[in-house]
Amino acid sequence: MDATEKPRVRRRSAVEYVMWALCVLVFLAIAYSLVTNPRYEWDVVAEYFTAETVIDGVLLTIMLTFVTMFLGTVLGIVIAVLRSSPVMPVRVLAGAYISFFRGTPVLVQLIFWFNVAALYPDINIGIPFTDIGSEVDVNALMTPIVAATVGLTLNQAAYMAEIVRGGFNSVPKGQIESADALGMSEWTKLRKVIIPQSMPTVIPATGNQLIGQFKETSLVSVLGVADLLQSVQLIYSRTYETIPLLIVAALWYLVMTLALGYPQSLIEKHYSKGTRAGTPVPLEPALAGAEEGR
Amino acid sequence: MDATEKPRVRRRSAVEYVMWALCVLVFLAIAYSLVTNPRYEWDVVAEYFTAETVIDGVLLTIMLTFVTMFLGTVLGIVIAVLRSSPVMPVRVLAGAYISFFRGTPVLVQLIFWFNVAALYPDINIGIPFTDIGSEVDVNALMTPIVAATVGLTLNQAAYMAEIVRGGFNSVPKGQIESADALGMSEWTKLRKVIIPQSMPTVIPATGNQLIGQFKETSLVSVLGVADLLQSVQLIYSRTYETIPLLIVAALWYLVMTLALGYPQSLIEKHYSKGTRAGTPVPLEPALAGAEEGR
Amino acid sequence: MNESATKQQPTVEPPQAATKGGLGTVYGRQLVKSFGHRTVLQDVDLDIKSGEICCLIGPSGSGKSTLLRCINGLEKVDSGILRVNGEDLGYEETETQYRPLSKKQVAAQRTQIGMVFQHFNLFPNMTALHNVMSGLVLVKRVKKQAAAEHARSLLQQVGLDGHENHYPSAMSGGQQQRVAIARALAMDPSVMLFDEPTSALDPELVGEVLGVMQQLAEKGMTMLVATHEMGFAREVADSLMFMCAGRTVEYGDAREVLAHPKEERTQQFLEKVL
Amino acid sequence: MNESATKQQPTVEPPQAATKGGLGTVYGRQLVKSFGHRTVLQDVDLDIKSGEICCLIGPSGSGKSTLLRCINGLEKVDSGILRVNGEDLGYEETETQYRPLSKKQVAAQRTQIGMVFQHFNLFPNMTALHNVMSGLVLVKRVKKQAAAEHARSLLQQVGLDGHENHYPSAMSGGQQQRVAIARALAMDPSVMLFDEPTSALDPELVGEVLGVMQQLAEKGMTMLVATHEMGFAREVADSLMFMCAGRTVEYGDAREVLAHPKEERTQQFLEKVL
Amino acid sequence: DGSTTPEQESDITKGVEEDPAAVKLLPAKTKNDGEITVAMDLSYPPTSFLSEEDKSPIGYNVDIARLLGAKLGLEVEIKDVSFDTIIPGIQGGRYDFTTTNMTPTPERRKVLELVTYWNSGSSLVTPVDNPEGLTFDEPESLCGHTVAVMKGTTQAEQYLPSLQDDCKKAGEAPIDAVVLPNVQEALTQLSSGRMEAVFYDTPSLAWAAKQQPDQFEMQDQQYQKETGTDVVTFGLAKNSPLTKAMHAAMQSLIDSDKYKEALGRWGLESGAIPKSEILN
Ligand SMILES: Nc1ncnc2c1ncn2[C@@H]1O[C@H](COP(=O)(O)OP(=O)(O)OP(=O)(O)O)[C@@H](O)[C@H]1O
Ligand SMILES: Nc1ncnc2c1ncn2[C@@H]1O[C@H](COP(=O)(O)OP(=O)(O)OP(=O)(O)O)[C@@H](O)[C@H]1O
Ligand SMILES: [Mg+2]
Ligand SMILES: [Mg+2]
Repeated sequence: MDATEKPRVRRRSAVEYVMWALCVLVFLAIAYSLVTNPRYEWDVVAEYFTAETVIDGVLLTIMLTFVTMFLGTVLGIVIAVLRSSPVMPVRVLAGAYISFFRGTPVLVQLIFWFNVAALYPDINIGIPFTDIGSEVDVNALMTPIVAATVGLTLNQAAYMAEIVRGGFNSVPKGQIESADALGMSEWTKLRKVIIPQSMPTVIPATGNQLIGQFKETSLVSVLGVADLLQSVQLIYSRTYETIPLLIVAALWYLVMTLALGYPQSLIEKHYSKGTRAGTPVPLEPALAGAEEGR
Repeated sequence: MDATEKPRVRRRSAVEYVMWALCVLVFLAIAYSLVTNPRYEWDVVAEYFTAETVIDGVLLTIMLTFVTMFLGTVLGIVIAVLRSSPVMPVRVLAGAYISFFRGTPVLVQLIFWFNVAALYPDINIGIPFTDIGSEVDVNALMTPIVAATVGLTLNQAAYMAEIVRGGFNSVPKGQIESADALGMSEWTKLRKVIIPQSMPTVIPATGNQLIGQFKETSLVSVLGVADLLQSVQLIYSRTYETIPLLIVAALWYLVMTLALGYPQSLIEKHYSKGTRAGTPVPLEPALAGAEEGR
Repeated sequence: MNESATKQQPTVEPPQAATKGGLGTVYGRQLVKSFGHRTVLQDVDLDIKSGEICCLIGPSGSGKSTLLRCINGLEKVDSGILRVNGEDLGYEETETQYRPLSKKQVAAQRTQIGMVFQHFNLFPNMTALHNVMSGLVLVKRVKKQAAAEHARSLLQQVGLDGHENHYPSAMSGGQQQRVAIARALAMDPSVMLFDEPTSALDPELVGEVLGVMQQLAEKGMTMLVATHEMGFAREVADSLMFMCAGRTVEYGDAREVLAHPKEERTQQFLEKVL
Repeated sequence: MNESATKQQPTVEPPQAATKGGLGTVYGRQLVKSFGHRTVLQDVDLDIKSGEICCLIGPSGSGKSTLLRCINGLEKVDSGILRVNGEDLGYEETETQYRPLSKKQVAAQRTQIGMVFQHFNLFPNMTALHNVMSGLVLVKRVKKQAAAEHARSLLQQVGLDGHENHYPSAMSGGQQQRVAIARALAMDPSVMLFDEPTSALDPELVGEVLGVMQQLAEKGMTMLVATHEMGFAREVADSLMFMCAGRTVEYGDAREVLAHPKEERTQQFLEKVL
Repeated sequence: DGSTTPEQESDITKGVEEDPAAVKLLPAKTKNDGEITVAMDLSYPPTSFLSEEDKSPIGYNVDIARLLGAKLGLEVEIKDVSFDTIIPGIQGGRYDFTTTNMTPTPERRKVLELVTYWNSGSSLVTPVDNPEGLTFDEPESLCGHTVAVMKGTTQAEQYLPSLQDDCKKAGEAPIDAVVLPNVQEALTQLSSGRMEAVFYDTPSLAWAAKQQPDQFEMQDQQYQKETGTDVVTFGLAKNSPLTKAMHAAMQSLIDSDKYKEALGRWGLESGAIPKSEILN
């Protein structure tokens, strides 16, 4: 056989086979244990998985998560931009915002917003130093849902601001100079150069945040809003079937998280257009990498 | 005056002065309201701020946070590397790990680990298919602190893996090629090229995570471990002084968070050596930027 | 390799008297720029007419790129007068000082100044076509269709038809450089700054790009070109500035300087040309 | 600008018979490389002796960089034989196929192959000195002190004394390029691949770098140089390969090809040189 | 499965008449509004929880709140919130009162107006068959064992220290007490073998044992408290204008049959008290 015609094969090393075996084994072991162990009470899990209160809780969790995540991200981008403003006091204010809202527990923030009336029984909305304006019944304004939305959004914004700042850090200086040289306005530059290019680093962290938020929303139970976790807790506080009901919650969270995985990978792919072949990080050299297990 | 000798001034625009005024105003308003509103009960806050149980809670929180964060980060890096392995089953396993541990609430995970005995009353540790090995008393092994550490670490690792992956994404391909061309081993490349260069994007997100972890540790209260939040809750469930005691907790969290800010900025500075002037993101063009308020 | 500053520089007279000038002019007096303690430009004078092609040559590290970056406002000069297109760049002069312009004003000035970077700096997330269109659509607010048409014709001019939909990462060095040139040309600025625009090009392409540049010059576009290709300088330049360690060593008619360099440093440099 | 593939290429005979060769040799037969549907290298043959300097010239996008990247294993060829330093690169030949080597083996092969990238790719988080030291300390496990000494002397050779502690971002294009050259030289490989090593250098430096390269060649280092500088090719090259659209058009003794190109495409290209 | 009888879910306020003396004590504003709000944590069966059928709040505390409303001729709006927000909510005027099982301690009296309304007991629940033989018949049987108590409860704050004293006196090892945030978690740990007993309010434990009879066993003997310390109160804001009226309504309730009926249908007959008091 002529040497030039010999095919270049992709070697599946022993390591790869071992890993496959391990992979299958782990899944089998987990599946076996889940199925055979009666303590998981799968019948109870099945019974409550689609119970009406649970579904209501799921919907509320999804709604709250997306609303607060959306608002929080928008606010977070604004704060990240302000955080790198050339004007010192703006930077200071943005920094203080981030420190404060990241620094205090969400639980405390939620309780604070909900009970703002305990501290400020009547707030005047109006034009200062004039008589125009009216007293507002704070308790009527701050319904549990409003308080939850405000609290979670403000908190989320602080975290997102830091993530976005990290993304901005990853945009090469040459890109910004290029945009400046074309005479782009700050806004255009942000929208068309900085944000798209920081996406590959921002998305994984945002995914974390979004998934975290799914669970963070469970804190709203202190306001008497029944999200997913709270609704299963209400059930098991009555029936004491704690573990199967926690499994119901865990399964729902898992479903929601996995459902997010697909759009996330699509977005990641979209924004990694233009990096060679659009593949994930080539940690490995092209040559040795694709061939061999570690 | 000769035109070449005229100084080039830094203009403080009206915007900048307005912002300074606003800045001072906001701080004053907050300070005033804090001092004058009796409902904050600062005397109670002061009384409990250094109470022994609170301090114990603070210490436990710090200890748990740092231990789990450290272990979680190390494990997270490993998983991020495996996640971009060329060997498919390894990728799948790492991906499943991330999905699972991010996807289920930490509360559920903690309860699971702590009560693993309810599901698996006696686990055999030993060599399969032989008689060698011994039954382990799972409850004796899984002390609350062990369960908390295991649960929080495994969870943290999943989040850190995604953050680290985002950081890896931000390292330009040319850098990896450069390292390959020098013949660096995978390990050296990771340690000396990829990790240092992904730091500027990883640090802000990790800061988020660390601060989040401070508060996440409060979930360990379900295991009967009294962290900071749990210790103030213990007090106010006895005395009903909810708001001042939540302020005690919030202040402590704030102190811990702010204490982290300084080392974080140092680390950021360290790793941004070599980017021009080591300054934060030059969102602004050098010329117009440094001069003028937005 | 002599990079150390040659301290006693003879005073160099710019070839033309100082004016405020109009569109397409660049006027500089005693420009100084330092990074920390390192002085990178020292008393540089410039005087470029509309439609003139001026080549900047000089050893590596002599400050050519920095000078071009100053003229585009990417770096700001520490002192001296710098007027591009007849306006003080980034500042307005008052009786006693220079006050910086607002960001909007600076951006407006910049649309009249094009720049091709030494490292190209193409937007990696845009195809070749979109890179070229970016300035037109995002800054000049040209309709997408018209911009695409114009961009296509520019890419054709630099020999890149068929590469419109490729991302920069899938292009060779020379291809990227030509996209960068087309992107800057698309804005149709009055003053173009080229930082080694042909460093990645093969001799054939150098000829073609040079042709494009000459055409533009005939249409009245002013060009400043930092380059190491003496052949290039000889063929196209009207004036030529030889820089060394941040100072102007010789500045005058291009063919004149190349043929009969007055300063010893210039002679020494030109001797080495292959 | 003719970039479209010239389909009927005459068969080009490599100047020397095929051998397994030893340290310092590069041997290629019918190398093919494509990205998706785009074939970038087509039936390229190579035959480089130990200590030979071979120049790759050709229009932009003809595949010079890609060929060098293949020789370093950064891209893998789709088919053909590729032996560097006498070993099959990245693969071992069995009776019926090529089986990939382990990562360790590939890394070991690479320490014998140096590369200077078209875009330099310096490590931005390391100073010039540490960039040059990186290979020695991290790969060859040389003691830090000895490595620093060696690196310092290399930086001096390329005219960068005094720049040891500067970060790449604070260096001019030419300075960065010289650091990249020093970094590759520090590894003392048997085969060096240069991708336009002088594109950012001024004529003086081109001369000096060329001097460094000739010295190395005399010491027996093999070099493949992709370049657009015909002067450079004429001065230093032993052999010369003219590529176009991924194919070898002409390959032979450098002075011979430059003086009397046989192929029409080569003549046409060389005519354009300024 | 947490099921309740239809009788337990029926409206207890049927047939209750306004008490004019109590109504007279109401402030005019409340009379006009015709409504009061009560906050409670609806995860504590059988005193306050959600019905399985229509998710409406049910339980003894819910009944009492409704009955108080009926006595005063007011609508009662029930808000389900966690303990953490109840007190700030009352202080901020969001809620008028709370019927959570609050025991009056001197510290708590400083924060809220407390009105006594029934007597809870404290019991012990163990795994089935009570393998360790833990019982309040001999309090020393608990010494050296792991027992869960809930944070902030009287059991944790008052009874446990006195039990520890008993152990000390008897020269036995102290009780290994674990403080947990809620009874559900305590029972989970009981079933995983981590806890040997849970020490908590009798009604709650009785409910749990009824739900999971193959796991938990209720010990019949209640903790022998000194009289008066286990009284349960409902809370209002300090100096609330409603206190007097609510107290009067409560006393009028105690004097009627409805009080016994309410206790009775949740199996809490033994908790009746003869007289309601305002503690401050
Ligand atoms: N940001 C910076 N901080 C410090 N020094 C800098 C910076 N940028 C450039 N320099 C220094 O300024 C000098 C001039 O750099 P410049 O890039 O202008 O040179 P150049 O003439 O373009 O050289 P080349 O021909 O190599 O591109 C160099 O010595 C360089 O090290
Ligand atoms: N990753 C890639 N994906 C697709 N096409 C690619 C990729 N890399 C290079 N090419 C194409 O391969 C061809 C050869 O590229 P290469 O970089 O080897 O050219 P070159 O000879 O080095 O050109 P130059 O002199 O401009 O540097 C070009 O047409 C380029 O568009
Ligand atoms: Mg330069
Ligand atoms: Mg190339």
